[in-house]
Amino acid sequence: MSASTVEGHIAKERFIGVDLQDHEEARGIVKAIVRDNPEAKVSQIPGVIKVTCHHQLQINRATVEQELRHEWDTQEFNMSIISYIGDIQEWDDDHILVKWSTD
Amino acid sequence: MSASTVEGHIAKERFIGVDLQDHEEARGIVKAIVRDNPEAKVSQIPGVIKVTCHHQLQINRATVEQELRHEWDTQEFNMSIISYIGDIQEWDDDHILVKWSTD
Amino acid sequence: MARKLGLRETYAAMTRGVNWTPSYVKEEEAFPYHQFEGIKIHDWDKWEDPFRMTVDNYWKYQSEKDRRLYAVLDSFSQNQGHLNISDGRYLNAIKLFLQGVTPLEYMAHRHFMFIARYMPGPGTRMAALCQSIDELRHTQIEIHSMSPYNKYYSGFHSMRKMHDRVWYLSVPKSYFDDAVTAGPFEFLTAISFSFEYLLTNLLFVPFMSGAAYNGDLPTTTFGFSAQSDESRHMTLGLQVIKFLLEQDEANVPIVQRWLDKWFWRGYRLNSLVAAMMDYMLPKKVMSWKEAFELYFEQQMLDGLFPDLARYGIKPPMGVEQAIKEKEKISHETYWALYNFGFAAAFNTWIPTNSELDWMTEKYPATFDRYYRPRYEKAQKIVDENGRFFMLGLPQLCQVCQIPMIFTEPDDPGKICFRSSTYKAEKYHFCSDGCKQIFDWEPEKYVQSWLPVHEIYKGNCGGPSVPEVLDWYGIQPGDNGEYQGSVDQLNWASWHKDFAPV
Amino acid sequence: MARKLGLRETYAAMTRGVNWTPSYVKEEEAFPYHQFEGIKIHDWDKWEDPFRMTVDNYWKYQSEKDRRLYAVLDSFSQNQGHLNISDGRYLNAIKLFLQGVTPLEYMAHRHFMFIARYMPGPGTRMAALCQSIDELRHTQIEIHSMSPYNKYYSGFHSMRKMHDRVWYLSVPKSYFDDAVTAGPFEFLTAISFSFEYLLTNLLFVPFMSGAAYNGDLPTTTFGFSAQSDESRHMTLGLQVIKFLLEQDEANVPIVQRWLDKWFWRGYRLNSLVAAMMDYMLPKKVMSWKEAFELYFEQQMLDGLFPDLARYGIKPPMGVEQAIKEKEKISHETYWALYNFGFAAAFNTWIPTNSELDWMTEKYPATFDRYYRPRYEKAQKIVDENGRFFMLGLPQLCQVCQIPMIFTEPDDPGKICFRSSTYKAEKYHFCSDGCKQIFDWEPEKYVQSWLPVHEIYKGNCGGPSVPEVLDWYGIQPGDNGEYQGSVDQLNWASWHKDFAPV
Repeated sequence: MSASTVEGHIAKERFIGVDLQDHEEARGIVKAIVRDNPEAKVSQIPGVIKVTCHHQLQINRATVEQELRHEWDTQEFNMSIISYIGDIQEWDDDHILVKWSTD
Repeated sequence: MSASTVEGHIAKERFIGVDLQDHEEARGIVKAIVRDNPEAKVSQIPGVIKVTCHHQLQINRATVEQELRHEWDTQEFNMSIISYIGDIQEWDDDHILVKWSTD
Repeated sequence: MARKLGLRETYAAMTRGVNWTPSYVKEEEAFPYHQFEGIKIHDWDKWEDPFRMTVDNYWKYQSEKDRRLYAVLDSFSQNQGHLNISDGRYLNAIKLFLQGVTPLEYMAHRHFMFIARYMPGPGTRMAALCQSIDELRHTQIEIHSMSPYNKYYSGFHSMRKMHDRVWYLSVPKSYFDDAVTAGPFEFLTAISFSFEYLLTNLLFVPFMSGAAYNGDLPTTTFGFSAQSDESRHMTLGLQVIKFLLEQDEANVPIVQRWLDKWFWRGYRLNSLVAAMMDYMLPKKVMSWKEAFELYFEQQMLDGLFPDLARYGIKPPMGVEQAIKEKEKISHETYWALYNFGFAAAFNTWIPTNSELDWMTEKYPATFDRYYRPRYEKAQKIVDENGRFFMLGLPQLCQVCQIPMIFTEPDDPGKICFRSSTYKAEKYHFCSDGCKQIFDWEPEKYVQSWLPVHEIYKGNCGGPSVPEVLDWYGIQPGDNGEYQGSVDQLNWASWHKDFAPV
Repeated sequence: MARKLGLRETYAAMTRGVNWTPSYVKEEEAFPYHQFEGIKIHDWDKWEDPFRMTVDNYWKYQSEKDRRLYAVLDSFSQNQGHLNISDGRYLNAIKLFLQGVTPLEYMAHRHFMFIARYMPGPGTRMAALCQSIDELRHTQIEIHSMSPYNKYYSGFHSMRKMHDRVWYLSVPKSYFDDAVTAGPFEFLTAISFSFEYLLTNLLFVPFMSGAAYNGDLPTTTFGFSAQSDESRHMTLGLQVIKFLLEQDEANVPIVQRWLDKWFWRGYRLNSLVAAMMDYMLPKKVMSWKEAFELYFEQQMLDGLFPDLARYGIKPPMGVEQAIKEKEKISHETYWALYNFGFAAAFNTWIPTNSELDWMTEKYPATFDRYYRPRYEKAQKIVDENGRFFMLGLPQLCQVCQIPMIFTEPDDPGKICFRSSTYKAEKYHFCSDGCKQIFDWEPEKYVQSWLPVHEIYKGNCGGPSVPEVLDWYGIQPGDNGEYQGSVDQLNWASWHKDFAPV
């Protein structure tokens, strides 16, 4: 049984994404995500910024540093993240990659 | 002309004191002041705790440390003070003393 | 100068490099608890932790999170921020959170410390150790964050006692007690996967966003501070499932049954969250139904489950029923809280007309037909005779411990009753899901501490309502109707000088 | 291991131990500005700084203050905290602060840097250096703290331009321009003593407490963060006065005249604070009169001046008049702001009935007789014909630059006019104090940039009101009546879904 056959459930397009705090540093990270993932969609509920993509979402240290105008350690992402959708497939010194394992 | 002869002004009893932020650490400092200066009077307006005495007000590191239950550098008083009335006559590693020069 | 190690290498050095094989004792003496559930692990080194959190980073970021939080708390109480929330009613959601969730954080702290000691894999141990410390931090920051309200509002004073005694709090308590009395892999599936990955967004994201929207800085700040840790916990949850499924095919049916059980148990627990979202936030962020569709149906069913399908894992038992219930569960739960509100340590009230209209808009298929008439009738009773309560004691589900308030999946007009007989004794359930869970492990659930039974057995302070409330630790003002309560009267008097909008 | 130096020794080592006597240039070439005012200093080492702030402590505590502030600001905007202030009207006080005070912080930063370079005493230089950095920090944190409001409310967008151009802002601007164009000792007497010690509590303590009471976390937080620095600045102010008085008896009459001048100038500047306290805070902490009695009469007249009497210093000129005016000044100032509100970069309004009652209670001797009838009449005009403004341009005092709005000290029914003739030109003043200040230095004050004169001279964008407002940088919605303004309409629509109290 695949998810789409669950009774009463209407399957929609699959996405991955990150939910971030709506604060100063996170807003810079969101700008960087949007630059590096042109299909990224940004939405908001109070206090939370949600960024979603359909296939993968990559966060690049270099782009974040350009947006924040200071050095940024990828581990600092811990100060902004609230939740995520998908599987964190990579998190090294330069990149964070969120995607599902099957596409 | 002494202050008390200013026309239209009714002189009241002279006091010295400190105005502190109404936050966690300052509340501990206030407790220490009250312990060490039995005549201290504590009053409050939103956000501000005012402690006054008639002759002198002494803050002792040792008492503050007992109240806060951790080490306290007298220079940390900078994180709590809003204003003061009087003359800071001493501020060393162990004590802060506020009083007027004439009594 | 030596090259600085990268994140990947530092993490590997810490979790694998400093691990050792015990030589003074046998492996199974050092780690005696990970085999009795039938789970087969062949290579612990296959465990991955994408967060790659190292000890130095852990201290650094956690202390920074705490520093920020305490700066905000100080500022909030200095500004008498409690006066600036949207409405006094709002805090009842926070009372429910403090009474119901905070003690679970502490239980999580304790049991993750057990996992951190007893799992043979060093990566798993490190993740569990961090989580254990996180959960202790969460307990502390929740207590610190909510304590500014305790000075001014009722219901915040005895959360530990209440958690162990009050009827509706046995719902979260029994959930966690069930998990910590299971084996370590089931515990991880229950808490790390089912709760932290599958369902946590339903609790925390709308809850914290609701706090933000209703002006509750302390809750927002501890909430988001905790959520950044939860992201790490989600990763542990997803990792444990994938690890179990990849290690041995024989693990698949075991994991499937755990998923079936813990999805349903977690989902039932969330009915309190549903009531809170739809009824207890004066300014509403989204309806339970919208949250369920986004965070569960879209993110989990459409997102996660196709990834698990390749291992042979199916969406959990009861998911079809949960989908049907999204139109009903918040209304049925709040109605019960309203009716039995004399025995709750928070206040309840009839929604305002504009709130009823909001629910009509959000629940077009059910609200006007089934639920709105109840509240309009309740209002009429209040207007004519004052507030009423159901003073009898409700029958509880043997598994989820919620009163029998839920209706048949396809008929919102008919209460759903299920039962099983075990050793000549009959047991009652609110749903097929709870019945199934019982039938899988009847020996466990016949031992349930059911609040209503315990009252009848004389274990809760005495036979009368005042005696039970006293034993619960409920003080006058904590319970009952909000309108005219101590909190409402205080709120009105504190705001009477406020400028008109 | 060497004994760690105590606070006293560390401070001495830093301020005295690392000082040196110039040898490549003469002392008077290195420090050319401290003698022309006639002040005599014999021993700079007698300078004391009780705070004993050293560089390492300075960085440590200042960065901690900033960290706390920015955590609160982040949290505030994440929570849409602007919706939780007491009322939209409140922010007009903050607009006035940002436009009027923040640019003064920057001017203070610049001039204390000058003092830090040019005073011969190393203790004085260190204190001035810290204060200069503080003032830059204050400029920055004020801009950062108020910027969350700029997204949602009018009047926050062009404070630098407005400060240099708008009529009522020439009151604070001219005060500071007067100080920085004086000699260094007069500057320190003006800013460090008269403003920071004598009068600062009147501005900052009730203002910040008002911010706390009205739910404005950013202002409270930057305010108290700045105030802890101000305490150090007060010490510099008191120290400079005692130092000058102790160094040479010939300094006494010079200092006395500065005190006379700068008390009166600072007091006149505070009339804007008086209006703000009594009229612009929806939730009021204390009246101007109460603040003046506590912070000036009790703390300064009864507290400080007996200490200065032993040097031969008397309470400053005009103090009797200020005491008489405590019953009047807020009402006369706000009435002018209300009447000329079309040309202000904030909104004005008629106080609500309960606010009028509050003022009746706080000002029994004057309010019902002189001021309440004005507002009741204004309300009648609004009800019948809509809002009125005085569209003419008022005459300004040549010294304080406030319109001629103040009444005779002993007759609240009669406007006070004073004048002097200098080089065959007649100059006008609001009070004996301002006239006296002019008469002492007419060459200085004939150069005053008076906003009304400059409009008539054609230097302010053009002859019509819209041209002047445009040149001021005032955009529609910034100015005029609050009821029905963009801010008020937005506020009402943002709060329409709020739960009823």
